[in-house]
Amino acid sequence: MFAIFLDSVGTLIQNCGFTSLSFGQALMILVSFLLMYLAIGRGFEPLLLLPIAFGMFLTNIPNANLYHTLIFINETGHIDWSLLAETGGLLDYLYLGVKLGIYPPLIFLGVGCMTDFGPLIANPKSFLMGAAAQLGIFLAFFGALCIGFTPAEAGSIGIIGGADGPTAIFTTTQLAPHLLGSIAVAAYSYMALVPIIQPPIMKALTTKEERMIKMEQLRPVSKIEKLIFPVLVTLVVAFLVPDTTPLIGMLMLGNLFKESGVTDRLSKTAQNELMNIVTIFLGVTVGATANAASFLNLKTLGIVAMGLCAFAFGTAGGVLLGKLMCVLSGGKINPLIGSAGVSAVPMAARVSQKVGQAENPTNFLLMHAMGPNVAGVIGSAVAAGVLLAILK
Amino acid sequence: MFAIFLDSVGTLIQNCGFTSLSFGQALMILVSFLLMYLAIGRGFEPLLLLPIAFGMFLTNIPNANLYHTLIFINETGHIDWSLLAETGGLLDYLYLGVKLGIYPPLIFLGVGCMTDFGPLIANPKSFLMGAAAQLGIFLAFFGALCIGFTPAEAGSIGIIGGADGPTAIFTTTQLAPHLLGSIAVAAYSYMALVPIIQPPIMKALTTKEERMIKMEQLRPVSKIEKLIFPVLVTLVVAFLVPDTTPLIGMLMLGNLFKESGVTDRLSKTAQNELMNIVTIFLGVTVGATANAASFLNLKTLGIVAMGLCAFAFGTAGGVLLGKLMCVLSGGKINPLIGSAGVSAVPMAARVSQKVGQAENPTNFLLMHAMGPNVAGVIGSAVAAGVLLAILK
Amino acid sequence: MFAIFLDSVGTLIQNCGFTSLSFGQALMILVSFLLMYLAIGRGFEPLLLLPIAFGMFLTNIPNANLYHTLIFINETGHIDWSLLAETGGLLDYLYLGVKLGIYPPLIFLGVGCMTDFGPLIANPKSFLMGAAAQLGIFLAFFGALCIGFTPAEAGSIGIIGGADGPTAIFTTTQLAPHLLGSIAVAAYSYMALVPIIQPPIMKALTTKEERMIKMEQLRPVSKIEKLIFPVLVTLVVAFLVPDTTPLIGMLMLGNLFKESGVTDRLSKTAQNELMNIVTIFLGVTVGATANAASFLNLKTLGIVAMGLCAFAFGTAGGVLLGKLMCVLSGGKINPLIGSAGVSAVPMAARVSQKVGQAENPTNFLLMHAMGPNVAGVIGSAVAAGVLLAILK
Amino acid sequence: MSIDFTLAGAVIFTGLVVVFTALVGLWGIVALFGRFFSAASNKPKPSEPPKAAPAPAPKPAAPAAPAAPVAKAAPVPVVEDGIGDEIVAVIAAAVEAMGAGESGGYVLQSIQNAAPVGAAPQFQQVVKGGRPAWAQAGLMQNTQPF
Amino acid sequence: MSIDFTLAGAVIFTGLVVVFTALVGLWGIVALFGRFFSAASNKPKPSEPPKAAPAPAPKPAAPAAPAAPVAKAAPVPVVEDGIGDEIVAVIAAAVEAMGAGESGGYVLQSIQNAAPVGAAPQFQQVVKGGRPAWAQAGLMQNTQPF
Amino acid sequence: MSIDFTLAGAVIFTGLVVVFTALVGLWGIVALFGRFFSAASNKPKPSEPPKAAPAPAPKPAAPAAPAAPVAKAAPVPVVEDGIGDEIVAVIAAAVEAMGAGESGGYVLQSIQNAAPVGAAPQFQQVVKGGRPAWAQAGLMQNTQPF
Ligand code: NA
Ligand code: NA
Ligand code: NA
Repeated sequence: MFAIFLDSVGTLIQNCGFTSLSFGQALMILVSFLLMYLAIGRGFEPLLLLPIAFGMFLTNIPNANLYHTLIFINETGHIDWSLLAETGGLLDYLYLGVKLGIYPPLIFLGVGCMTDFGPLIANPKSFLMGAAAQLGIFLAFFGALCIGFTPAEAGSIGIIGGADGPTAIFTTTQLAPHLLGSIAVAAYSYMALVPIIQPPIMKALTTKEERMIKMEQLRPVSKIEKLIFPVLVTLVVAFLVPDTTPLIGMLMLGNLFKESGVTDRLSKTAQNELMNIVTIFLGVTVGATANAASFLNLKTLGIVAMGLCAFAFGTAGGVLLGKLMCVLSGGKINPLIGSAGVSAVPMAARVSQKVGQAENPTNFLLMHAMGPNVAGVIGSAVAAGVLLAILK
Repeated sequence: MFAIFLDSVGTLIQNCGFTSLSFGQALMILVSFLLMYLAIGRGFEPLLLLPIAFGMFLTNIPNANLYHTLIFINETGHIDWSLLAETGGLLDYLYLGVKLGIYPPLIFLGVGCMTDFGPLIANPKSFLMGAAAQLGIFLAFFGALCIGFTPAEAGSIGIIGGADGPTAIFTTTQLAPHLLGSIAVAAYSYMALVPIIQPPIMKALTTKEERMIKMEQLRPVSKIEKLIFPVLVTLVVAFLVPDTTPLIGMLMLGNLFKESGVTDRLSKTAQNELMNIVTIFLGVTVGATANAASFLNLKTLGIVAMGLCAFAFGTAGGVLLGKLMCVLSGGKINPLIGSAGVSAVPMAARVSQKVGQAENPTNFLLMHAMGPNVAGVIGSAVAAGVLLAILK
Repeated sequence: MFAIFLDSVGTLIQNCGFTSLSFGQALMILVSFLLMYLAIGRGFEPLLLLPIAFGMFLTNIPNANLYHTLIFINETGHIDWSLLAETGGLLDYLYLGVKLGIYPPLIFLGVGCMTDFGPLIANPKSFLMGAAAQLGIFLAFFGALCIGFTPAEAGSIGIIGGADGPTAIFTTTQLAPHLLGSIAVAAYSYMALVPIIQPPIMKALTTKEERMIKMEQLRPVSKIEKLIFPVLVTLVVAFLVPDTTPLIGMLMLGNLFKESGVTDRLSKTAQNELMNIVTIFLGVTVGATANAASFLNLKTLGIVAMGLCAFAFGTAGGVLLGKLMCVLSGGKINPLIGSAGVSAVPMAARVSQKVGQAENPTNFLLMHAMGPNVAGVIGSAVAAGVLLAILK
Repeated sequence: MSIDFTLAGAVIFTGLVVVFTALVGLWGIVALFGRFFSAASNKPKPSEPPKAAPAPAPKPAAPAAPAAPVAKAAPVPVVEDGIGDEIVAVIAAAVEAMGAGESGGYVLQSIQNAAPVGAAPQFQQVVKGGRPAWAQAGLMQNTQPF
Repeated sequence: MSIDFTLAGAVIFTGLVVVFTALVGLWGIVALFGRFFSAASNKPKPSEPPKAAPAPAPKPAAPAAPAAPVAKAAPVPVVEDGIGDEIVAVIAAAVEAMGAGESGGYVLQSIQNAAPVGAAPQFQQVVKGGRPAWAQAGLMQNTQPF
Repeated sequence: MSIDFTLAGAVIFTGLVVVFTALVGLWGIVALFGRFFSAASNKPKPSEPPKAAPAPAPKPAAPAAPAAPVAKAAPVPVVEDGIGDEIVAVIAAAVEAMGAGESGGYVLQSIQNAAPVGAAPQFQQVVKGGRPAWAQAGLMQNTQPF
C-alpha cells in the first residue's frame, strides 16, 4: 500500500514543472523576469509590459496549460473551437478578445476619451508630419522582407514603427499571429525608449537655428470643430481604408464621448475601468503567446533590429518633412515637432519639447508637437489599414 | 512594374468606401448625423442615442464589415455561429450580448441599484396607475396590426409605449430583431420628448381644479419594507409571467444590493462601471443593426407613428385612471401623477410635478409621481412578459 | 371569441409559476430567503451570499428558464454547446465564466491586489502553520468518503476546509459540479462563522500561558522582497502543482500590480470594479446551480457536516503546529496564530487577535496572525492542485 | 393582408388582465404588509427628531435655494420622521432641474406655505456631509434614459 | 528565398500614397472648416477675459512653479481666449515631468520672456478647483503606453 | 458501497506531503532571501525616524483611540522603522473592529505597557493625510469574503 502512495507522489513528480521544464521554457522564464525588471525597475511602459511579462512567465510553466498555441495557430488559419472547448485554459479564453480583434479597439475607445485633438485642429498642417513619420513603417517592412520575413510578417514588423501598441497588436493578430509576443514586446519597449532613440536623430538632422525656432501660439478651437472632427476623420479614414475602421471608429467614438460633454459617465468608464480591464487581459494574453518556439529564434532578433529601424526612420521622416515645411513656411515651423509624428503619445511630443528647450529654454513646443503626435495615431491606423488590405 | 503599383492602388480604390457607397448607406449616414445632433445638440437621451447613432454610422460605412446582419437574422431564426466564426466583426461579437438577452438585464441591474421604491411602497395605490399607463402598449399593438405589421412586429412596436429602453430592446430582440434599430431609436427619442408629448394630453384630460389638488405627505417607509419589496415583486411578477424574469429579477437584485446596505461595493459597480460598459456596447451594437434595408422603408414611419400613439395613449390611460382614483378617493389624488405611469424614470415624474406646479406653485407632486413612475417600470415588464409569452 | 380570450389566459395560467411550482422549488425558495436573511440580517459574507441566495431564488422560479442544469451537467461531461445555443438563458451565459474557470482566478487577481504578504515575508515560519491548517481538508475528504461520497465529491467537500471561496468554487466546478451550490453556500457560511467555530477549539487546545505569549515585533520588509515574493511563490507552487496555476498565478499577478507601484491603475480596477462585476456574476450563477434536485437531499447534510469538520480540524491542525513551534522556539510563538492558517482572510487572523487579547489585553497578535493567514491561502491553493491532479 | 383580430383581441385582453392582476395583486400585498410594518414601526421613532435641532442655520451646503428665510420653516422634524435623505435630495434636485429662471420666486413662497416641502432646503444644512445624497441625485439626473 | 520586390514596391508605394492622401485630405478639410468656424467664432468671445482678472495672486494650487514672480506676467487673457484648461494643464505637467532639478531656473525666465507660456502657472491660480484638469494630466501621464 | 481506502490514503498522504513540501520550501527560500535583503537594507534607514518627531500631539485623525496619553508613548520610531502604513492601519482597524464597548479601557493600558503597539494610534497623528491607509483598511473589511 505504501507503494501506491509513492506511486501517487511519483505521478505528481512526473507532472510537476521541475522535472518537465525544457531548456527553452527556462530561458523564456528568465526573459520574462528581465521584462518585469524593465517594467518595474526601469519604468518601461509598465501598464502593458508588466502584464505581458507575467503572461510570458505563466505560459512557460510546464503543464500549467493556461494557453494552447494550437487552438489559435494551426493549418486551418481559424480558431480551433473544438480544441478550445476540450482543453481551453484561462488565458485561451481571455485571448479570444485579442484574436477576435476586440481588445485593441476597446483600448482605442479609452484612448479617444483621453485625447485632445485641439492642437491638430488648430494647426492641421501637422497632419503632414503625422503622415511623413509613417515612412518608418514602410522602410522597416522593406528591411524585414530583405532579411527573409514573409510579406505578412514584414507588414507586422513594419507596424512597430507606428509606435502604437493597439494598432501593432491588431495588425499582427491578423497578419502574423505567431510573432505577436515578440512584436508586442518590441513595440512597447521601443515606445518606452523613445526619449533615448529620438534625440540623436533629431539633432543630427536639424541645425541649431532650426531647433531654436519659436512657433506662434495656436488659435483657439471651438467646441463645434471638436465635435465635427472625430466624425469627419472617421468618415475619411474608414471610407479610404475600411480595414482600419474598428480602430479609428472606436478612437473617434471615445473622442466624441469626451467632447460632447453629455456622456461623461461613458467617457470616464471607457478611459478608466473598461480600459484597465482590457489592458490586463490584453497584456497577459499577448504575453502568453510568447512560448519558446516562437520567441527564442533569430526572427525575434530580426524583429528587434527592424523595430529599431522603423522608429528611427519614422523619426527621420517626420523631422525631414518638418524641415521642408520650415522652409516653405518661411521659418515659422520648428522641424523638431515632426518627430512627434511617430505617435507614442504623449512621449514623443515631450521629446520634441525637451530637445527644443535644450537649445532655447524659453521655447515651448509641447502643444505644437501634440498636433503631429495625434496625427501620427491616425496616420499609423491608415498605414495599418493598407497593410491589412494588401497582405491579409 | 509601375502598372502593378497602379493596380494595387486601383484595388484599394475599388474597395474604398467612396466608390462603393450605396445611396441607402449615404442616407443612413446622414440619419446618423441627425441623431448625433439630437443627442448632443438637443440632449435627447445622449447616453444611449449617441452610441446608437455612432453605431449606425459605423455600420453603414461600405466594406468596413463591422456588423453582419446575416449572422443574426436568417431563415433559421438562430445565430449562424459558423458565419460568425468566419466573418465576425467587432460589432458582431459585441452584439451577442444584445442577441442573447444579456445586456438589458444588466442595465436593469444598475437601474435597480439607483431606484428608490419608497414612494411606491408608501402609496401602493400607485400600482394602479402604473398598470393603466400600459394601455398605450396594447393600443399601439392594435394600431400596428391594423397598418400591416405582423403580430410579433406589432408587439415590439407596442412595447415602445412601455417607455423603457431595455425592456423594448429585450422584447424586440426576441420578437422582431429586424426592427431593432428603428424601435430603439423611436423609444429613446420619445423618452426624450416626454416633456413635450405629455403636458398637452394631461391638460386636455384634467380640469384646473384637479391639477391643483395637493396630496398628503407620504408616510415613512421602514427598511424592512424596502428589503421585502424587491423579493416580493420578483416573486409575484416572475411567477405570473416567467418570460420577464431576467428583467424583473435583475432589477430587483440591484434594488436589494442598494437597500441591504451591506453590499455597497456591488451596488456602486453595478450602477456605474458595469452599466456604463454595457450601455456603450448596447448602444453601439443596437445602432449597428440599422442598415439601409431595415431602416429606410415605410415600416420605420409606421413605427414612428405608432410609437407616438403608444406614448400618448399610455399617458392618457394613466391620467384617466388618476381621475377615477381622484373621484373614488374623494379628491385626495391628483390625476396628474397618473401620467408618470408610463415609466421614463424620472422624466415623466418631473413632468407631473411641473404641470402641477404650473397651476399651483406650492404643489409638489414629484414624490407622489415617483410611485406610478416606478410602478410603470414593473408594469411594462409584465406587459413585455405577456407579449413574449403569446407572440414568441 | 371570448372563449379564445379565456384560452389565451388559460395558457398563461398553465405556464405561470403558481400552478407549476413543485414542492422542491417552494422549499428551495424558502431556503434562498433564509440565506438572504443570513446575508443581510446577520452579515454572513453578504457580498457573496446575497447574490448566491438571489440566484438560488431565480433558478427555482418555475418556467423562468434562466438556468439549465442539463447544459452543464450531462453524460458527456462537457458543456452541451448546441443546447446552450438553443435554450440558453441569462444565467447560463453568465455561468460560463464559472464553468470555464474564469471567474475564480479573476477574483484572486483582485484579492492579490489587496493582500499584503509583508507579515509572511517577515516571519516565513508562518508558512508551516499555513500548511498544517490544511489538515482539515484531507480529514474532511476522508470523512466524506466514509459517509458515502465519491472520491471526486469528497475532494470538493474537503476543500471547504480551505476556507477560500474562489478556491472551493474553482475545484468543485471541475470535480463535482452538481454539488457546487451546496458547497459554495457551506463554504461562505462557515467563513462567516469563523468567529464562532474557532475560539472554543483554540481554547481547548492551548493553555492560558500559551495564549498569553507575546510575540516579538515583525522586522520591516523591503520593497524588493515584496516584489520577488509573488514571482517566487508562483514559480514554486505552479511548478509543483501545475493545476493550481490559474489561481496562484492571478493572485500573485495582482500582488505584483500592487507592490510594483507603477501599475496603480490596473491594481485599483482589478480590486474594485473587475472584482465586483465578477463577484456579482459568480454569486448569482453559483446560486443558480442550486436546484431542488441537487440541494434538497442528504448529500447537502453531509456537506454541511463535513464542512464543519474541515473547519474544525483545520483550526486544530494550525493550533497544534503552533504549539509545536512554540515549544521548539522556546516559547516565542503564540500557538493562537496557528488557527489563522485556515485562510478566511482576514477574519481568522482577527479571531487569533481577539482570543489572545481576551487573556492578555496588551497582546497584539493580529499582524503575526496575518502571516499564517495569507500562507493559508497559498496552502489551500496547493491542496486544491493536488486534489485536482489526482481526482480530476 | 388580413388581420388576425382574434389574436389581437387575445393579446390585448390577456395583456390588460395580466398587467392589472399583477399590479393590483402587488398593491394588495404591499398595502397589507405596509399596514403591518407601519403599525409596528410607529413607536420607536420619537428619539430621532432632536437630531435636526442643533443645526438651524449655518453654511448652506448647496446653492439650490435661498437659505435665509428657511430657518423659519418650523416643522423640520416632519422630514426627519422616516423620509430618506435621498427622497429629500431628489425633491430638491427636481426643484433645481425645473429651472431657476422659469419660476424664480416659488421656492421662497412654497417654503412658507407648505411646511413639509419647505423643510427640504433646510435639511441640506442638517446633513452637512450630505454629498452622497446629492451625488445620488445628480447620478439619477445623468442616467434618466435607462 | 526570393523577395517579391513587386509586392514590396506595391505595398510601399500604395501605403505612402494612401497615407498621404488621407492625411493631406484631412488637412484640407480641417483647414477649411477651421477657417469657417474660427471666422464665425471670433466675435462673441470678448466677454470672457475678465474671468482671469479677479484672481491675480493667492494660494498656488500646484507646486509646479515658483508662484511669486508670476503675477507680473500680464497677458493672462491670452490663455483664457480659447485654449482649454487641459491644454494649459498639459503644458504645466510637461514642465514638471521634465524634471525640476534638470532645468531648475527656466520657468522664471520664460515667464518674463514669453507671455503666452508664462501664463500657464498663473492659470493654475485662477482655476482653484483645478483638480479635474490636473487629474486628467496625471492620467495622461499614466496611460502613455496606449 | 466500498470505499477505496488506497485512493483515500494516496490522496491524503500525497496531499499533506505536497502541501508541506511546497510551504516548507517557500519558508526556506523566503527566509534565505529575507536574511539576505534584511542584511542589505539595515544600513540606509537611520535618516527616517525624525519624521515622527515633529508631530507629537495635535488633531487625532481617527476616533479609534483616546489621544491624550499617547504622547507619552516614547518609542514611536520603532513603528517608523519599516513597518508599512497599512500594517499599522490594519492593527488600528482591528482594534476598532473588536468593539469599543467590549474592551473599552484596554487601549490606554496597552499604550503604556507595550511600546510598539502603543505607537499605533500615535502614528495616526503623524500621517495626517492618512486616508489611503484607512481607505485600504476599510476596503479589506468590506472584502473579507474573498
Ligand atoms: Na504612428
Ligand atoms: Na412603463
Ligand atoms: Na486555506
